[in-house]
Amino acid sequence: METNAKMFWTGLSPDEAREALVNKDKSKKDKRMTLKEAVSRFVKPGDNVGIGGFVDIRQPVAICHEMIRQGFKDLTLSFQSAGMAPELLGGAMLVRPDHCSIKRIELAYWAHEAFGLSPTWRYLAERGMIEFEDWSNYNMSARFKAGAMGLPFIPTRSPLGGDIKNTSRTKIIDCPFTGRPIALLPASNPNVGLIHVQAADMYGNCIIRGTDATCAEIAMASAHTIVTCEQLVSHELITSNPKDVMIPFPAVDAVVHVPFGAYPGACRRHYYFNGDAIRGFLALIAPMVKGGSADALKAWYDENIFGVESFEDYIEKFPTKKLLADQLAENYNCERLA
Amino acid sequence: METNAKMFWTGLSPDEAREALVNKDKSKKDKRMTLKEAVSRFVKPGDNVGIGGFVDIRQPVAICHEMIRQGFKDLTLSFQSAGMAPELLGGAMLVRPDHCSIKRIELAYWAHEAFGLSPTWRYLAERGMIEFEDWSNYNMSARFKAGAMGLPFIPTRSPLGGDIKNTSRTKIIDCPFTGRPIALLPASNPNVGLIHVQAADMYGNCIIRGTDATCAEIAMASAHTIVTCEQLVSHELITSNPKDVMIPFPAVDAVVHVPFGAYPGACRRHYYFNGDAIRGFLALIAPMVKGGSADALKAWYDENIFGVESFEDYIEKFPTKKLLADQLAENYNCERLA
Amino acid sequence: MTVSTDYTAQEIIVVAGAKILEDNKIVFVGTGLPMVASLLAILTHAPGLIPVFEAGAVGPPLKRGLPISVGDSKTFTGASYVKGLNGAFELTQRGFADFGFIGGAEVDMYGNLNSTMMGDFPESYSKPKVRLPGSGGASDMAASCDRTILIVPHDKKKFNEKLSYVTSPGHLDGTPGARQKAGMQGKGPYRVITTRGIFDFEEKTKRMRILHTFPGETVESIQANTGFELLVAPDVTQFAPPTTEEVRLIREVVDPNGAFVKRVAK
Amino acid sequence: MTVSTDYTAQEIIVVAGAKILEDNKIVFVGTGLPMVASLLAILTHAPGLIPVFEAGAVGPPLKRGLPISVGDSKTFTGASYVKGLNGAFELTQRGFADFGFIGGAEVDMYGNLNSTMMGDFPESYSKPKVRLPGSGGASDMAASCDRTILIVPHDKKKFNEKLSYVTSPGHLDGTPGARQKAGMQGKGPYRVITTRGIFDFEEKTKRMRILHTFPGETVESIQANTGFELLVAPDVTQFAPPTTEEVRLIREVVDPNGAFVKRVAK
Repeated sequence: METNAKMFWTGLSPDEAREALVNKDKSKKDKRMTLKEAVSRFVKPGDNVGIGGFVDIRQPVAICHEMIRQGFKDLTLSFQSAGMAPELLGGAMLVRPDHCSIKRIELAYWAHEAFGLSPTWRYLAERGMIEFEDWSNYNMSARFKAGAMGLPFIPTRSPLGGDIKNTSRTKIIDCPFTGRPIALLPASNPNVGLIHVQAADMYGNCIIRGTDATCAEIAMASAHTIVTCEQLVSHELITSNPKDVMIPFPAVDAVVHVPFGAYPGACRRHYYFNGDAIRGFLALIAPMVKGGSADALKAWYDENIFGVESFEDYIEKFPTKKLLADQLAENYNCERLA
Repeated sequence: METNAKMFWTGLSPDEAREALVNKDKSKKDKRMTLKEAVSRFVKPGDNVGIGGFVDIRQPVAICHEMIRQGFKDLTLSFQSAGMAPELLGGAMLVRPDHCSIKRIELAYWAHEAFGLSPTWRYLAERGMIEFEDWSNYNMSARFKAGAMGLPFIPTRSPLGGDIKNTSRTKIIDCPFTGRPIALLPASNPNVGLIHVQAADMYGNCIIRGTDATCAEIAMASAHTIVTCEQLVSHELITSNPKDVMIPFPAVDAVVHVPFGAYPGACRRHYYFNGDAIRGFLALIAPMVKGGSADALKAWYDENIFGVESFEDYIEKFPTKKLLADQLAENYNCERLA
Repeated sequence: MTVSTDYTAQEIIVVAGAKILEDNKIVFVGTGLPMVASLLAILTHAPGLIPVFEAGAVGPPLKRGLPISVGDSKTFTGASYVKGLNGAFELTQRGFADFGFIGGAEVDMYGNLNSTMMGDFPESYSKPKVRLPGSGGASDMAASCDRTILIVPHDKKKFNEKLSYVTSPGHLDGTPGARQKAGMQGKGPYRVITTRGIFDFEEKTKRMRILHTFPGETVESIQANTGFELLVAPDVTQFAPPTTEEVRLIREVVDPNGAFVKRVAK
Repeated sequence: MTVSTDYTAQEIIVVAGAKILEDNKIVFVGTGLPMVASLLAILTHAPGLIPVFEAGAVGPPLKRGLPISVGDSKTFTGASYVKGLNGAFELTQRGFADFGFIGGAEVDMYGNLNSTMMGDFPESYSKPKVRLPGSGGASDMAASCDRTILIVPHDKKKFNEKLSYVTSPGHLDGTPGARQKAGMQGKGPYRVITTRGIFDFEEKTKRMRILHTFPGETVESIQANTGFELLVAPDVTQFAPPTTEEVRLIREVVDPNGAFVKRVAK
């Protein structure tokens, strides 16, 4: 066996993850609470935080706002491809390092596709301010899946041949059945998963529309999961077609009703991207990569996060016309009668 | 590494399975055909046959009838828990060994839960007439999943500790991340998968209601897949909620519309078990375990399979009243307006 | 509550099984009597019990009555999650199942179960004396649920020193940490319910121990019908016979068609 | 058909990409120009093309126009299958994707791609000169699609002998069977489309080879802008410039908002 890196676990080890779940109260109880309560109860200094969604789709934006307001310390962020969630968390570290700090990132991609690169990623990485471990989208998804399956690792092909296997904790073995090399990836079991979904009931059963991304895997792998939802609906409605439920209630610890909870990113059936807001936010950070001032960015955080009580207050700042336009754009993608 | 058994592949090896799929025409074309054509084109002597459904639920009963009519030779059957499908195929071997023969079975369970044990399984095994390899439900499901994922193996916990690991091709390794033992199961890539579903379109997109069992995994793992469906519907209807599609069209080779295709087993939303017919069939075989005559069983095959042209003729033999009663019973389980 | 005078052996098993299940826990339910016991528990002291069936249903309310298969349509209606077998077993392997509730044809003193074959092993594995159905999901539950509850008909020939085949591993050879060393998860067998009594496993030796005798049985009568030496708990008590209400529930509500609980007087 | 006289570098890339895609094949589409090229192919010669997007959509008709993310809502409407990332990548690993269509910031003569970092490796991996977004799904497509099509802006500094980081492996070091020996699947890089021409890989050496020059380029001008020695196909031809109709389709139908195809004249 070829060992590329010394093994260590970020988040929970497989045995710890098992133990945490065995000891957890998994009963069907009312898990509704405020975002304030959810974040303060379930996000701790030093946590490995699994981030749901994909790039700027269904990212847990509202949860990130609340984390920033409360402050966070020494987090490890784990995700496949993300946009606004790490951008907001990382940007907060740029303007308030005393209040918000990321220690490490395990990721496949951090940028915004059509909306551009991530200046925060460049800033933090090029200045050596954080640890990171590169993986691919499938690698990170499979690592969460291994965590969700209660396995210490999962075999995959795709770190083979390139440098990802050399800069990560991948181990290559000769397949005992075929003799050919195969990669083994260590499971990821975050301390807490952050997930935004279209609909949930009070127990935490979640319906996801469009891509499931890796949300179910993150929720099942994590010791705790915070869910925000566009619609909080009855248990009877959620379970009227049980196969629509993508995350079952025992995997969820907090359910918070937050309309526009992934905004200015997109959420299928609810709203399309507000590209202007995404680009506008990135433009505040971009000059900093080349040594520019943090003032504009600081002002943004003061106005939109530190200066408000809740995510609802942030959404309030958008013109209703714009919110409706983004809802209309999504209705064009995905036409439905109300 | 502890090696419990010499490795060999039944069905396709992982590399052969990959090659078969790469070379296959995966285009979106009309795959409707008769059951006769589907079976004669895609089931070959010596094939490893993956059987869908679970115990007596959504078993590919109509496909098995047609296979028996056409005859089959030296098959390997692969399934997790099955009832009527192997019972019919195995029973055919008891009455017409020249025409129908099973060489090997890879399985977790062969019986009928509330309807009783399988006399054919006892007959064949206790007389040493077939090879077999015991696995568990999760083991077989995970083996199909590994095949569907394009992996040579998948790690699991559950053959550990017992004798399944000793009588199967399981390999135990020390996990390179934790040092604790973990089992590796070889992928299963059948030559052909037999699947019955609630609804399909002409391209092979399939909707499954109730348990997916391991049907998607078998279809994705197999070199070819035959699908029978209760309802053959338009592509537009099938894809109106894409997340209901459990098997995508490129994994399917033949689509056949066969109402009651899993009968006398059950099919969610369509019909509940005809327990009398299942028990009645088993009662024809049970005396043979203790040396009784095959005459009654032979007569059953002559009347219901060899003596008819098609599965529709077999269904025709049931009183309409009984078919309606079984539909009504299912409507009670799963109430819906038409 | 009136004590039943005509309950059957299967009925007292079902009542015992139901009582062992704790409210608000997740129980992975095997086919047969475990399904009857779980439904009885839901209808009596454990309305918050969350059943999981291996074909894929998680937490169904079972409003349409007793499933006759673990893949029965009745298990899906109103469930909180339905995938397939991989989905159910993956969440169990992850640690979601507090209890696994399984049956077997043969058991040893460490709670290892056989549901594969009777005969010499490994010599006659390929041509066994009696071929049983096979593991189904039992070995998966045994390896990955936090604790397992076993149901075995109590017969000297089926309570053996050595099993023909270990399908569903329990406490293995009883040595400390044996399950962990083998790579398994969970605490292993918690209770055994037979036609004669209820058993647990002594903490240190992991050997089967009489906890409760069923009416009509004594420690001695049970030992006489067991093929290995049983330990005896310091405070063995008699398990109360089922009440008429419990028997009525089983016969009229839970399993009115006798799918699993046969109508044979004791 | 009239030849366009004002097409941009990105537009000719898109047209070339579309033409390389074969009708009725399954193409795993990376974000950016590959999405534009695939949609153009569907609207022209390849109506039966089956796009797969890594966030989960298989075979969507894309009736609502160009997605601006591979997880865009537009990719799900009318799709034949939608799970999540694991679902999409598992079917690719299995062999369902005939083509993978990916981009990168740096490429070598064997079609290995870098989209991770610029700088010394491994010394400055943790503090790179320029940090790029990372693999995304590109390395997965590279390892598991049957053949890959690469899009790279053609610049001497980005066509290098040695990459800063191999994110998406191509023909590795070009030795026979290198991909198979590494445990990978698929035939590897099939075509490279740049701002200057179209390239394939010579059968034996697996080295990048000029196949077609774009209008205004010659074998010499391309070599002059490449940081390694290119092979030259025996029958290099000029790639026809986009037609006015193709350019119109790109500007008015496929990417009317300029999400990926920027409105900069060549």
